[in-house]
Amino acid sequence: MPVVAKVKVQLEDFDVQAESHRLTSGRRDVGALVSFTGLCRDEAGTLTALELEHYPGMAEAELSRIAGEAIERWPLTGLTVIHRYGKIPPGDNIVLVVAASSHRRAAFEAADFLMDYLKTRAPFWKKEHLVEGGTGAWVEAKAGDDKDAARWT
Amino acid sequence: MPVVAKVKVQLEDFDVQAESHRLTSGRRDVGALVSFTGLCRDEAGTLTALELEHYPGMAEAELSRIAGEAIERWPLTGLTVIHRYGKIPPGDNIVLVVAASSHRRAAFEAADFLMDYLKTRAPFWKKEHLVEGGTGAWVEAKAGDDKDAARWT
Amino acid sequence: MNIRYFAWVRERVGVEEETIDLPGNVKTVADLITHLKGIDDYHAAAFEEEDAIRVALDQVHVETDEEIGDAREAAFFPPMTGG
Amino acid sequence: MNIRYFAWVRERVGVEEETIDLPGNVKTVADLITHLKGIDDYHAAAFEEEDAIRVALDQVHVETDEEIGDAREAAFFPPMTGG
Repeated sequence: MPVVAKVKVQLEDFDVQAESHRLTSGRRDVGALVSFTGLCRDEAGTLTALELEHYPGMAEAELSRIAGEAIERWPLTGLTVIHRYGKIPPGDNIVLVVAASSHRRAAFEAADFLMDYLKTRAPFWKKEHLVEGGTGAWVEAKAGDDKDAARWT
Repeated sequence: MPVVAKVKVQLEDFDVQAESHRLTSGRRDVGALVSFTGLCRDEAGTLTALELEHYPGMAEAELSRIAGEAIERWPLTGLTVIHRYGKIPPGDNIVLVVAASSHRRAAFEAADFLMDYLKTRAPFWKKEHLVEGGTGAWVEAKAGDDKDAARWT
Repeated sequence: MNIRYFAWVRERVGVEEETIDLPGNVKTVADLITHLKGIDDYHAAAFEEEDAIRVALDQVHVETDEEIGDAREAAFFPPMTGG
Repeated sequence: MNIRYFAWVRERVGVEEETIDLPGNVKTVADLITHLKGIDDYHAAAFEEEDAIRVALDQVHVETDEEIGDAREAAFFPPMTGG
């Protein structure tokens, strides 16, 4: 049976445990589960939050396209991608990828690929909200992100 | 402050959620959390369980050495390794690695490295318990595991 | 045609979304950008750093030499920073 | 010296652990294996495929050319299959 990824774009937090359980429960063919959680980071202590703007419709569509490509490239038994939008304070979750497979290499590579592609292709943008004085700058894309994505081509 | 890995060798199951939470809770410097869960797999439907034998003392020591090497090689903010022993039925958890870092590449690579090294260096051995008739063969090491481990040297 | 803007492109243009009539000489995304820049100073400022703008037609990434064809929606935005 | 066996090496030898006195000519792990093989048929069978045996001295992996030195415990086992 072909694997269909679960893709969600949502305001509320996600439950890593529940999402992992959904991909393994009642199965005997999952040998490896890799989950990636991306969190809002603020080492300098200058942020009250990152505000994530997204392109409704295209965000879901593009994440589904990337997830579909992962499913074509690796023998996965399950795949889940959840990306939040809205105001997210430091320490809170932003994005979740869970990849399940019989073998660990496939699960690792699929999750890694998904994050690299998501970074450069999924229509989300981060704006800083500052401790001192309202909104700050839009977070700039990093050249390293394009390089990371290019590893898979 | 230098990061010290949490390493456990235990009979009981682990709680991925609790272990993840321990590495992120109350912090603002964790941008990426990668968790790997290895499960008992049985696609053929011939197993009642895998029995994991280990070398008490050396298992903990060797996992700590591998975890220490990961901490030296990647800028991690936290690292947890838990390996179970005893009889583990298909679908149940065997091993957990959780790597936290400011950046996703470090978290992915450290978790991947840890699993590769653990497979070839941590003193655990799997024996099959069969649906039809008692104990079966010892699981054989795969040449691919040595190849995977050699990627990091 | 429905035009959408996101992030700082949206802030510079000053609207999230607008509907425009495409003149007959607008065939490609690049033509559309040239047309949009002529609307007013806000649009001109938004598209000033043209290399920094990404485009989607009907919610699929395209390059600026893409023909607009039957697309009903074009979106303009900076390089993405999700994840 | 304390000797420990794991997995199928343990099953073939028939004990998990034993204490042996090292003869003076046993300097390296390879010497120790030769000595152990001479104990009885079970030990001989356990070490038959010598290339398939891994060794730890005081809970640290070593090669068979390693000097035993002051090590108090040697362990013999097949390639590991954890994870």
